[in-house]
Amino acid sequence: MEACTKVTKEWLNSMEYRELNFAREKLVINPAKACQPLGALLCSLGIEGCLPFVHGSQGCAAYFRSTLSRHFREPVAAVSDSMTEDSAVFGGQSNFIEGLRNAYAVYKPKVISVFTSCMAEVIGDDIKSYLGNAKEQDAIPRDLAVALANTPSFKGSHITGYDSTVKSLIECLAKPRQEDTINDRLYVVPGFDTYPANLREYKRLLKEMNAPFTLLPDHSDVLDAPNLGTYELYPGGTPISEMNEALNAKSYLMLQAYSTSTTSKYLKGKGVPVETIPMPIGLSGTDNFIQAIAKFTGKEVPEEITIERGRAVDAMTDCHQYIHGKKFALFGDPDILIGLVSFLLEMGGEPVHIVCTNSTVPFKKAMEKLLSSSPYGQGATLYPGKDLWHLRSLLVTEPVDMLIGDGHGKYAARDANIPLIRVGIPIYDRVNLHRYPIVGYSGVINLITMIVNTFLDEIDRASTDTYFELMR
Amino acid sequence: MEACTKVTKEWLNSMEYRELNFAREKLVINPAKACQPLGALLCSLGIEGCLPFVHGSQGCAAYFRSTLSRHFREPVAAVSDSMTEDSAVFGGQSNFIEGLRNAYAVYKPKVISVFTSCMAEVIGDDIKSYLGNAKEQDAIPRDLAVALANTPSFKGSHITGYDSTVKSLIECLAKPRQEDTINDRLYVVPGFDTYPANLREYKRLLKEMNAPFTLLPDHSDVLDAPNLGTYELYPGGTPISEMNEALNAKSYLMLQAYSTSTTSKYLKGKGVPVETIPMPIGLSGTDNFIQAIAKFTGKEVPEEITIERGRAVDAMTDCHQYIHGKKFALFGDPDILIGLVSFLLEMGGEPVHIVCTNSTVPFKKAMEKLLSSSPYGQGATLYPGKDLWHLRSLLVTEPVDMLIGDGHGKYAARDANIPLIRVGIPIYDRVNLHRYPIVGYSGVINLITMIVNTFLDEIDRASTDTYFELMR
Amino acid sequence: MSIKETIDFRKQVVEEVLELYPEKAKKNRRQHITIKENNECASCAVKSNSKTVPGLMTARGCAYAGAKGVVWGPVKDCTHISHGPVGCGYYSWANRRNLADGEIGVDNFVPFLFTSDFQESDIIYGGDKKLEKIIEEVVGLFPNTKGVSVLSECPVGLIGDDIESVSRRMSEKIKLPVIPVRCEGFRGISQSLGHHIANDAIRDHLIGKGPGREVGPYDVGIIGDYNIGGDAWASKKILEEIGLNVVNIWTGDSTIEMLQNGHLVKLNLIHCYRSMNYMARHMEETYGTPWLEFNFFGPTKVRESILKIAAMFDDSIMEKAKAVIEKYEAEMQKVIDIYRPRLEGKKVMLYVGGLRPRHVVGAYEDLGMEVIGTGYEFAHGEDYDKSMANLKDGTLIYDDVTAIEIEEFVSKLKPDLVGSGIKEKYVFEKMGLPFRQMHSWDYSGPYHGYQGFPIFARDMDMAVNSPTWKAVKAPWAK
Amino acid sequence: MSIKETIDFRKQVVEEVLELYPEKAKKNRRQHITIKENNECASCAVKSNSKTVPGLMTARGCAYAGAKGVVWGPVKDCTHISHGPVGCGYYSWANRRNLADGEIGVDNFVPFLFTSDFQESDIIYGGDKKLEKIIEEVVGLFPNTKGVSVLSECPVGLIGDDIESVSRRMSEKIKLPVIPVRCEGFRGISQSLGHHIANDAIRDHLIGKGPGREVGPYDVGIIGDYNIGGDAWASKKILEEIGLNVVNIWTGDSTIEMLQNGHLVKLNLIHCYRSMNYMARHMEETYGTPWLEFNFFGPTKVRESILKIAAMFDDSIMEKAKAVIEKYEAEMQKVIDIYRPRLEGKKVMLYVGGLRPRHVVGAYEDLGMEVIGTGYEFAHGEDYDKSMANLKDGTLIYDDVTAIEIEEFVSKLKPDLVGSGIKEKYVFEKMGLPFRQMHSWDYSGPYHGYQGFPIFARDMDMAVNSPTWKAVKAPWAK
Repeated sequence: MEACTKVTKEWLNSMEYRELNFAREKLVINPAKACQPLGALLCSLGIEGCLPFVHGSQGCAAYFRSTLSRHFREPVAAVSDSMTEDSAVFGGQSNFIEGLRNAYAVYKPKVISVFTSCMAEVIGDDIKSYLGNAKEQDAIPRDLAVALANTPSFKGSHITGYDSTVKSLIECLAKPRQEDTINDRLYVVPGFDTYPANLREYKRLLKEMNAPFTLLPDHSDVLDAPNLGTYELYPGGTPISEMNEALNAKSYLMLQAYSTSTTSKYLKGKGVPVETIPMPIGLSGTDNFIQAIAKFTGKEVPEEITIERGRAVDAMTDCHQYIHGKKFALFGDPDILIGLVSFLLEMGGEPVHIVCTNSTVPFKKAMEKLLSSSPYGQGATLYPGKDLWHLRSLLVTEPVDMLIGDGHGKYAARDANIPLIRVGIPIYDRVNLHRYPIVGYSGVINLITMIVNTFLDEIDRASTDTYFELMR
Repeated sequence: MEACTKVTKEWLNSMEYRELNFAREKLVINPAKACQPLGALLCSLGIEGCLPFVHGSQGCAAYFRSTLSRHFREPVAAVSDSMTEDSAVFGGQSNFIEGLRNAYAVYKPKVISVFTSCMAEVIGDDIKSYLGNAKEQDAIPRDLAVALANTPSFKGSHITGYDSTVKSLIECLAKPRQEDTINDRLYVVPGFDTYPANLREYKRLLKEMNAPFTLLPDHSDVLDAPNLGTYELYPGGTPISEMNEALNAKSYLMLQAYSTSTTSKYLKGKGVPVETIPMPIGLSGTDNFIQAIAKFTGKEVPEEITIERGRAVDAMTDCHQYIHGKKFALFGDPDILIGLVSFLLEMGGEPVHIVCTNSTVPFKKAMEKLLSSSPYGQGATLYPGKDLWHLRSLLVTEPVDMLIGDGHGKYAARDANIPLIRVGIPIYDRVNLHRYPIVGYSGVINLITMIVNTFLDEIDRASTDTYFELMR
Repeated sequence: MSIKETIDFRKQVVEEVLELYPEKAKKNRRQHITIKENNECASCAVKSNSKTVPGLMTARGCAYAGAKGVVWGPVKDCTHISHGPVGCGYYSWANRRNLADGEIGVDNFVPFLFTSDFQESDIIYGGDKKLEKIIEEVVGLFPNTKGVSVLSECPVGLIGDDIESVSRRMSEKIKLPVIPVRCEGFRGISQSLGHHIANDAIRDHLIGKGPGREVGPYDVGIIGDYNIGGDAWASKKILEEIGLNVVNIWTGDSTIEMLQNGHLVKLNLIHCYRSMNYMARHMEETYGTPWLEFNFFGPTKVRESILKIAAMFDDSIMEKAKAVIEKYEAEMQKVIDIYRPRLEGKKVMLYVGGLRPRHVVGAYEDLGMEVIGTGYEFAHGEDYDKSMANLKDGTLIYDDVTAIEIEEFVSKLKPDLVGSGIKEKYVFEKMGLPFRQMHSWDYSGPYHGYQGFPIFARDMDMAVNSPTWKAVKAPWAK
Repeated sequence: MSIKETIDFRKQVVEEVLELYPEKAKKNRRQHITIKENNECASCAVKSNSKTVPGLMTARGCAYAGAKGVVWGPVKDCTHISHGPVGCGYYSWANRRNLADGEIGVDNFVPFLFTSDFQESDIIYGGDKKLEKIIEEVVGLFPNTKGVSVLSECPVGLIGDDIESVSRRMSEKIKLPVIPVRCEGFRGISQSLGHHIANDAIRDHLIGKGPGREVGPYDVGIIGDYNIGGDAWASKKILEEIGLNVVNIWTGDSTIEMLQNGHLVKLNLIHCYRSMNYMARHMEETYGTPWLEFNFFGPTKVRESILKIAAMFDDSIMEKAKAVIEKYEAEMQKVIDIYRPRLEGKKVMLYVGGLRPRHVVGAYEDLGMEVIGTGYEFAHGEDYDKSMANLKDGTLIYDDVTAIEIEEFVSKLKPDLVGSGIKEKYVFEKMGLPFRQMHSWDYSGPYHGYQGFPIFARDMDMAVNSPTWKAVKAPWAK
């Protein structure tokens, strides 16, 4: 390894290094994706009285809980059945059954959401039959709702696990769809979304539009719970009664395409009408959302919504000059990337590097279509399956003005000497960001505020006395 | 002036300079106050169909309009009667009458809010008799409501002008109070408040509390108007019908003490019950507000408000460690300072320098009482009547961690190498800040977000690789 | 529409708008508005520099704004006392973008507000003694100050204070120029008189009273460039590249000495004729310093101006001038190649002050854009005369246009871009119309010279083509 | 309450809590909880290091967490491959606060996640070939790496991959240590086995295999200090001031060479006995390197430890040690004078890992605070034995406490402060209870040594006395 002597930040910043870096085939460095059960947990937290239950090693559960607690600064409950070596040999059934028994006895859940981690998947545990046996043995009441999701970490990512668990919970809780029991409600599935404020924003807008709706799942009161002086294990979530009617929905609206595809397919298979729209980030994204609701209600968009939209437009026109022509790099989940890129294009911002570690083929097509639809998207390249070490090479060799992504991006942003706008998960190093929606018309204003004021901070910081102005 | 040679930033930063600076008696350098008519204009914009009318030089009107337009990034309408030299000699009556005639003809206001600038005050124009003559001459309809406020720039400050104009508008528009015409409404006067979002927040909370209310004045739809593709001269404000009933209010709630005292006195003189509470910044400030409303309605505080409060408390407990023990300097208007200091003390933050250019004796007493009520207020000094050049000396000789105040503070903050959190007016160099309330429980969260994330930004920026951490 | 139809349509628009006024106002305002036709005499067609109609919303400011905000404010090593109540100084504090090199508080006092903060007692008893004390204090706290200007606000003139004698006394005492500027806001009918008063103060108190200097063969001064966003530096760059030596700028990044030595140049180059022509004339009449008007907006005008300026000097300068033009025009062409296709045929309406309503027309034309309406806040007749050559037939011309007029004109003429000031900006934004602040360059700039044109082009493209305008109408709006 | 009453009350609380469980779980959990009384044998009273009860919410992690997250992660010049699916590496990425000097990506690889990101095909066909390629790639991209660790995740062990032979092969090829660490999460019953496995890997692959070095008379190593928030540096500072020479730290700001040369010291000083006692013992047994346990939390324990350490060396060291104590104790007294009055008598309950449940007790006592409950996540019997001397009668002791137990204990014992981990933090926050993260110091620190104690004191004061707790109840709440 004669290269030793040349290792410097300069070398790491070189085009030579970038090529070496992009030549790697197997090693993944700083990926922007977690594993399935994290998404399963996020989903499970959004159901009333639901106890998340990891069938696998207890270490997995500890990791998921820590990750979410750090990000949300909220308690996150989940049990596991603490499988160890003997389970590897004999299978996880005894742990599973004892785990269910204890968990039920202590936590009295309305539903238990079981999902698996690697170990159980590799050894091929049959959780469906284990559950049958658990009930047989009266470890839990026979009528206790227990949802089962297979969420192997070596397939997909956190968004896959979310999807599987939305499905498993509906499967477990919903009564069959019958022509005469169809309700009048729009079931809205937010997708893997780490902003309780986004969910609240959806609910507010749906209410404002007078649409009878169920948000499924809904973690907003769980991951943004008030401090009232008492700890509540189950502070909120989609009501079980509405889960029971989930297959009798008048129709479904999916607010993310790539974290709900399994669920959509399942619902369609049950004869439930499903519409999928891009995550309502940005003005036109929100317009789509509003129009989808209006289509559902068959009513006109209320004036108050039009006015609210007008305030977002006002912020856009007020601030376009600070974003127009600026170059951006982004990374994150497919759905959030579609939304953020759409927002930037609306502002005349120019995405340049788009890194999506958990990319898929349909996402790639959708992103390319979106980029080609705008003159401001022409300079962008999507890097599917790439990671944040690739991103670092991109940032230092083809500079941009700003990086947008989760807290893990702080290293690359620092090396490239550009600001990071924190969007996504994890964000361990700033507070309250999950309390501000990035969706809806308020989300438009919030994104503008974050991006523009960060640019303005940078200008002030870089200015000598001569250029240090009161107005910007 | 042999001192010439020693002028360096170091000398400006010295204790010697501070003493020299504090020894000045007459010169005012960078004061944190504007003049009365600015407040009069802000107030006038908050009344439905109200045309602000500056009796004085047109340059004054241009300055007021520019100031507010720059800050809010919104159109700000005001006419003037363009007094010039001949008015100085002959008085302003002919300009006044012609101005009213033209303004009424072109802009068809529901009410004209006349306020004066220096010139008219120095020459002693009798606007009341001018108005009589204008109507006599049929320059304007005899029944046109024209409010008259004397707002000389050489007395008080913008908050005084606001106060006088609230009073003049009530005087002009309100029918007399009679025992049998008293309505069931709480009239809420926000005070000189440059946050449309604050006014919206008040209205939201009042609605949530089911209190019949009138916000008087209410510029929220004027200074945060939607962009709907058409320019509206009168996009909102307190309805004239509610202005007509302003003396028949069941009672009044003043949300600032030092920008409403004239109005309060006037109302009390008319037999209207008036309660004044400190500006509802911070948790206990908001609690006071909520309790005042509950007292008015006679109903319990709704659970949703308690939960909302709980979310603010959650943000406070989540984030206390980032503010506790940090040292702050603040400047601004009396009412906002009381609110901000109260908020900091609740978080364990330590105000150190408090500069209030437009201080008054009652304010000084109230601030000192507030500071002495908390262990975290013991290190604070209020500097009444001082300016931002005094503040600069304080910051460089007795350093603090953060400055809170309007955009004019950026020079002092930069010289002291500390961040500025922008609160107040003017803010010409950041966007959208007026779209986020600093009052109410949401205001608690917003202030925490701004302050804490700014500190965290600074930590990241100051950290070498070794201390550059993902978690904070 | 043919030119004739256009002219007729616009005339009709003007008549419709005037209908909004009461008789007297209508009569007055009609005189201030015209349509360019057959290159008629502009100053005959457009009345200007007259009183604003009371009660109609004007964009005009006052004499103080012209004197302090425009002329004196950028003199960086001078402390400027806003003498009177707090407001005028407060509203003009650090919000004109005249950049200045120097350390703030050490040798650069531009972003400061020094005020005597008049109270009622000062009105009653007069402010002269206070002013004396203030001058002492300001010099004590800022010993590097090279002079003190006293900019009087309305009450000072009305109560009969004698700032001239205070200034004279204090000047002797502190051994620095103390310049009284009688710019009370009630004087005159716009900021224009303020410029004149400010100029007179320079004439009476500074010019020719400095240390003097040797005048080099290529020494020039720039007059009427306020260095908005660094404009003067962009102009200076060109002049220096063609071999000239810019020794003074009036007033952007300026010093007291530059004002004292304004006449000690071979040539004064005036950009904003309106605000400083008095001084150019004065220096010519009194000291024989020639002057020349120029225009550094857009490559076409820059080229014309460079050649005109170079022609005043020897061949070596002309040679360099041509080389500079060649070098930069290639760059400018690249800029035009990018932006012209995006802006070709777009229509612009302007309403600004000073020189811009005519000076920027060429820059727009370089981008293929057409100015269809323009007007001045505080012009005099000669400004309109000078404008005419730059404007096409059919151009709507308005003097001291009122808010309602410009709103209506824009609604009916439907330009693709409006360029005016902060008070107008958001009105048009609400109409969903691209807008640029042409006083402050919308906090961008510089726009002058070869350095400025790419920024100007980018900004106009950004304004006109921002996708945000398409967002204004909700998809469900009728 | 008398001690007797306190003990009886707490026993009753324990029984009440156990009532929540089904029979089998109750029986199991009862063995893990005790009240200290008459200094009985702790390891008899508290069962530990046994399987967690399935379905009860445990704070415990897994072997991978112990091996990668704790022991190997802080070795800065080594690239650590999280071998298996993406999750384990992702969740342990840059969120233990073991600071390291060095340039990130150049000679410091701590805040990195290197993963083989197993896909289904890797499960089916095995990951050995992939691992080979990954090791090649990591060395190519980070040529400064001084070694590669391979930390296996659950599937690797289950599918029968042979990472040992891959590591052997690749080590020869790249001429660097490649260390297989068999820390699959299903092994053992907590992170404790992960520590042991990680230690064994150091023993088998590194120790004694490095370049070697001369051992100076005052050379010491710090074992079991992970440099959370700079703790190890705070400890090092003291040791160096008393004249010792800290040549290795295991593992905080560590290098491969420090691991190779761990035995080449006069004395190993162990702070976290739990995670690294194996290695101290191994070095003593194999190389004769003596070791000593110490405690650098709070001035009382620091003093005891300094004197104990100094006693192992000559008089010159003892002399300096006493001087150091004198110097710093004066400073520490000032800290105590400020904070003790604010904290006196406040009660603390702890639930942490490693050494802290006993080591921090003295620091709290220095502030006048009393630890009324404590427990370990993954202790062994000897940890409880070692703890007893530090605890007062009546202290509630709980091993691998479940979430419901600690919630109930806290509700009933009503401490003024809870010190535990991130998973517990917000539960207690919601109860309106002051809390500090005692794994990560709540992103503050260091807490070790004289440098750390003022920070510790400030933080505990801030937690206990934050006015925000008073805000929890709404004034109108019943």
